[in-house]
Amino acid sequence: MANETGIGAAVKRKEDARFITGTGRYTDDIGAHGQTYAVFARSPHARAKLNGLDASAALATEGVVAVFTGADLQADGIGDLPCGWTVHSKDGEPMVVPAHPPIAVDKVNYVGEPYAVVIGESLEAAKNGAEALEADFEELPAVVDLASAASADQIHENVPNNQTYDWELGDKAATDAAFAQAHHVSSLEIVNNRLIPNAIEPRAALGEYDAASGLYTLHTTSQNPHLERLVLAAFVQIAPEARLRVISPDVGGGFGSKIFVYAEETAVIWAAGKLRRPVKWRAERSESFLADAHGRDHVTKAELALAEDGTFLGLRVKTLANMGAYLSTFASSVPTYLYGTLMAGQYKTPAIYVEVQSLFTNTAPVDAYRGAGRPEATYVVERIVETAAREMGIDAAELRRRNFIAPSDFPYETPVALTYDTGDYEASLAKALEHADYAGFGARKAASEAAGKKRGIGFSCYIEACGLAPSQVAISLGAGVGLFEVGEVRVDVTGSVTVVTGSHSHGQSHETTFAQIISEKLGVPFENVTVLHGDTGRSDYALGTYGSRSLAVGGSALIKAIDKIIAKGKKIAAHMLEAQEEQVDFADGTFTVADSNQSLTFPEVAFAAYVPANYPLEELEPGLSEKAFYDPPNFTYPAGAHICEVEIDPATGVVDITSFVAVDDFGHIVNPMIVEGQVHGGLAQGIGQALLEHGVYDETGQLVSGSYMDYTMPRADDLPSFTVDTTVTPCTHNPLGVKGCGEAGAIGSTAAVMNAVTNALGVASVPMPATPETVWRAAQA
Amino acid sequence: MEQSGEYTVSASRERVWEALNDPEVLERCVEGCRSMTVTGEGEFEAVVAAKVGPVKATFTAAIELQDVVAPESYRLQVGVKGGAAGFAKGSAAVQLAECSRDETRLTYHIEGSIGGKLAQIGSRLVQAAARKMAASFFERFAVDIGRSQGV
Amino acid sequence: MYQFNYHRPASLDEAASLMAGADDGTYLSGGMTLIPTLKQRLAAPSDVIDLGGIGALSGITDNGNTISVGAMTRHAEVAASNAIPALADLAGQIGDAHVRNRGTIGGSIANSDPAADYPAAVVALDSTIHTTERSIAGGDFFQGLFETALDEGEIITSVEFTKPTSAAYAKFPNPASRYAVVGVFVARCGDATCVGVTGAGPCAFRWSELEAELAKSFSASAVANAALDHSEFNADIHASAEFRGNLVRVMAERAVASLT
Amino acid sequence: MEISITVNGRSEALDVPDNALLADVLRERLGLTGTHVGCDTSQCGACVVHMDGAAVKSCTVLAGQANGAEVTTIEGIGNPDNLHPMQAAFRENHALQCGFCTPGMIMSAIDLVQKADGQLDEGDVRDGLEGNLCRCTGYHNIVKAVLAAQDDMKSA
Repeated sequence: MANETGIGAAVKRKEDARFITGTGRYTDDIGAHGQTYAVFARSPHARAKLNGLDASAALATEGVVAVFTGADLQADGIGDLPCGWTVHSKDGEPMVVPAHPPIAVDKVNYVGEPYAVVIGESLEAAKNGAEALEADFEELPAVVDLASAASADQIHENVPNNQTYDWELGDKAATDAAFAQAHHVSSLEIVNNRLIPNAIEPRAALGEYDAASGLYTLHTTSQNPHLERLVLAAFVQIAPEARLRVISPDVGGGFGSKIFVYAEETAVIWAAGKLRRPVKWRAERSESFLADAHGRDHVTKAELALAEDGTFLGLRVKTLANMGAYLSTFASSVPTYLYGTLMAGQYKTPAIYVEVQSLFTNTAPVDAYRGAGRPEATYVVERIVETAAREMGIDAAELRRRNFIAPSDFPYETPVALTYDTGDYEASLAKALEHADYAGFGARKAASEAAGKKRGIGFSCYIEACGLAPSQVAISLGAGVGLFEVGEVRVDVTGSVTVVTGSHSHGQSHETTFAQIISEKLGVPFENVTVLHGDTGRSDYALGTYGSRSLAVGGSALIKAIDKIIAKGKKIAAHMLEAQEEQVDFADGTFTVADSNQSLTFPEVAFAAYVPANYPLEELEPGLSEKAFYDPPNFTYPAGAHICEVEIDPATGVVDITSFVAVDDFGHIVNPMIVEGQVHGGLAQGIGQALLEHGVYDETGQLVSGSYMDYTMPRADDLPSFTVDTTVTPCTHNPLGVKGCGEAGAIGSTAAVMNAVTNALGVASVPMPATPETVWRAAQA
Repeated sequence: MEQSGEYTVSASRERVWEALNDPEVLERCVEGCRSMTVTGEGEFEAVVAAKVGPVKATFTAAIELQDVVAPESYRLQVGVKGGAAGFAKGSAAVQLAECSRDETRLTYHIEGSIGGKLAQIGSRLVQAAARKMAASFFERFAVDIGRSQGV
Repeated sequence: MYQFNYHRPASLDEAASLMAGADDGTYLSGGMTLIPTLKQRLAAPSDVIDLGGIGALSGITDNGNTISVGAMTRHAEVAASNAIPALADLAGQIGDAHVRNRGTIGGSIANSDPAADYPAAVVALDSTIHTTERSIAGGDFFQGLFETALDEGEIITSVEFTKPTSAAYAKFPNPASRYAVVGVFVARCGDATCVGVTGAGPCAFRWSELEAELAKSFSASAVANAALDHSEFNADIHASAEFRGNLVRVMAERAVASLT
Repeated sequence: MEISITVNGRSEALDVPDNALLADVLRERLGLTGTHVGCDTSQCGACVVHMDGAAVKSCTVLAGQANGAEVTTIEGIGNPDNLHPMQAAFRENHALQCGFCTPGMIMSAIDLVQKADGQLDEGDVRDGLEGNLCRCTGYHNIVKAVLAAQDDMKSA
């Protein structure tokens, strides 16, 4: 009998009970007795010297408790916000890192950078105080344009040419040689637009300090509270980890933007200690736009060399990546190891050379946003492949097929440092073509044309490296932290189970899927499993949620802990049943002795472990609680085929997505309902990037798309219903055979949409996002 | 944001030039101007209550006359601080050409930018609002000087 | 928000006297523009005078040849009405459902946002704005960017629209805010056709060149013959002046086509 | 300023500042934190509640404007043992992930269905939800849930 709440079942979510009744508990829903309110004074200038700050009027404002400046934090020994991944330039030198004080000290470098924090008895008082601050700014010319940033004014004293590093990957000589013998070379200039993550819950923090114990507690909207704690302890130096507890309660979406350690929670927890009063901060959306780390923002030139039959010979990519004004927590890794390493895509391109120059500008810091590097890589590869197909007159699906890495090629070592373990790209594409009715496209196009519309179809066969880990690989490439995960299974006396995981759920549904794994493996009723996460006071150190890693790494750690529980349970059962340990089997929640009718239920064994009357105490500790750390040997490689069909109204430039098909290979799936949901959400963000979303700074560095009045979020009426399907090649190296599904939608879809738009218009490229005016202009040409 | 315009003013070029340097005239011609104080040679400070739809804020503007070529041209450099609303800065290059003894052609070219909250949430209105303010100033100026000439 | 005194008068007289007595008062109708502005601290009125308590200002009356829409009538109510279908259609395209449940016709018109929808209908239909002081012809009401013929303290009480023979509104919404990038209202009143355009200029205006062409031949193809100077049109990150010019034409074509 | 409002069937007399917003009164004075605040320009819809039978953005309603009104929040439409059909449909169709937009989305959807008299198709639902942003679901399952709830609400 299949377990109806086990692995593979579309179990309804445990989380929903509270969310649909309004009883979720997000950071801003939590208050502390006697709390004060923090408001950050933010620079209105993109670049300026801060020659002075007169806080006297602010301090005299009714209800203002304190005003703290960057100098106050420095005087208290508060350190800079670090970047956790050291990338080396071509010449072997480590990246150049500018100082990044949480609160600006004598200069500001982007609009929205905090230069003081005002604490008030009420939010209104703190706002009044912030307005009463008199800052003496001396404006300097802002560096905004990425393409010319290297030759613009130097933003940071220690960073010549505004360049943090000039990185390369791949074999330049071999790639040049490949191009020398090419029959055809396609080239493309690409701008990957800046995105603003916009989790619907704005960031928030509540800092508390208990003078009696010296313990700091920070409630905040973090995807990885342990990382937050580590940085606050080791770099910012608030307090040792043991006196610092970070809790991420319900978090309303992250998409990467809540991985990072920001100025605000740093200042809030510090101020709570300073004032010995709780301090609360919640971003207004206008602040989120300015001060959350943004995503993407590349300028790229890509060239693909092909043989006469369409075989890929070489790929050359040169990218400028915008870091914004400072290096955010993982910013350096995004356009390098999460980007350049994916340039092989699903293809056997033998020679690849990637160069990335990462530059500072006077804009908000740019860091990982859903997909992080892999959407950018997919966009480059899949746009240039589609371009080559069109230029060579080869069907776009066929050209891909000719170059796919075949199932027999695995494990496959790419020229850009990855070893793919498994996959079947042809299978996904075939299924997608069928769903998309590719054969019927011509007739649909003709019908559109008859109605004065332009119809196009576009493909994207993406691959990603996720399940982020393995630690040793990441550390050898510059990561400053390990990337393992922890899983703990606490079997209760009565046999119910509490799982504690270091992964954090902010939409991903860990409370459900992790309970399914327990239900499947231990036979414990689904409703008797509780999953705890998001609290450094509860779980061991682990790295949290990003890079589609929760199930592949955190779930695998859980499996290892479950294995330990079963092993110990067998020992206990063997003792109780007076059998040899090797004779005991465990399945469907029951320990049985082979070739006998003797058995014990899982709760019976658990009870015996905690009430050890009949128990081998001399050999075995009492209790039934195990944890395991898991560090995988390789990344996982989800891949898939996305096909987008659009119809364009050439009179207005409006692009209508008439169908979107995504066929993904995530390996084994624990909960297909949840996986589909993850894909839907990713697709919406990828489509949003292609057609709607754009973080726009004007030439003086003002963010002019700084609210929902101008930043176009995908809405229900902007999107179609999606056709989503899967193929399965199980991951070969983790115990669940899972690959991760959180980012795939955002990674694959953007290129498919833009390939469809350019196909419809019959042009080589259209700037992204393909807004109505952009498309209208292209349609006029 | 850039913008140009042209007015024919019924006054001699000398008279127009004088008016363009007269803080009292400037005060009358800036909509919502509460005060215009001379702070130095060719420098003024204006307090302006500006209203664009529901947005209503009192700004302090520092005005400086640069590149003065009497009575032909100058550049009016303006820096505006608007507290919570943000800031604005810009310059208006103004040129006067004699059409006849009592008619002068005034041309202006404005460059400006805004920052802070206004830029962040009001970008859709910036160009239209700037156009309106510039037009309002030069229209009032033309009328004012006409009136003072008894036209 | 800064602090202010909130008032909810029960009559127009009381509202006017509250306004007269306030240092810097502002009327509040639906609040869809004013409240976000206050939240951003972009205005600091001493007194907010909520017209929501004056029952007489709400509701739609069919007078036969005309309809009167009370100033405090919500967009949703107009959208659900049927006396002038094109007006209902326009109201149903304003903002989103929640904006339509709160926003009012009087508030929208008094604000004269360049991208508001109602002004296109006010200038295209034969309309009269009734206020506490007088009646103003719809064509004279909008005077510029956020500028109307209203005097300080004057309150719109109702908007009266003459029923057209037929009419249509075509809108190109701003993809982010759902304001009108461009909206064109075409109204046929007997032989005459009036075309109101919103979103393109500092305030709504009549496109008289198109009206003349449509008088010659009422067809979508007439749009191409009508002169339109877009050089001074609004421009922002969503649409340049040139693109707005194109959209005015396309929306006009679509509105006319739907009436032929 | 004294106001009296009926929230989820319970009348409340409150002394609030003149510049208080309905959303803040609900969250901070009445502890009804299911109503969320996700933006400051009245677009995201996380704060939607029903006021006198219509869905409104409670972050854009002054407390004074709600004086005398009947307000229903997400906490007032059902509980885990007795879910509103819309709540049940959201769960059944996996129409939520992080849950932050969900209360506003559900309140909007209920108003949409109630006003539509059971006639909504997919396009109507998509149009009708344009005032509610969701960053997680891509709306696909929300649309499914609302259509399913429409049937359930008809038969209920």
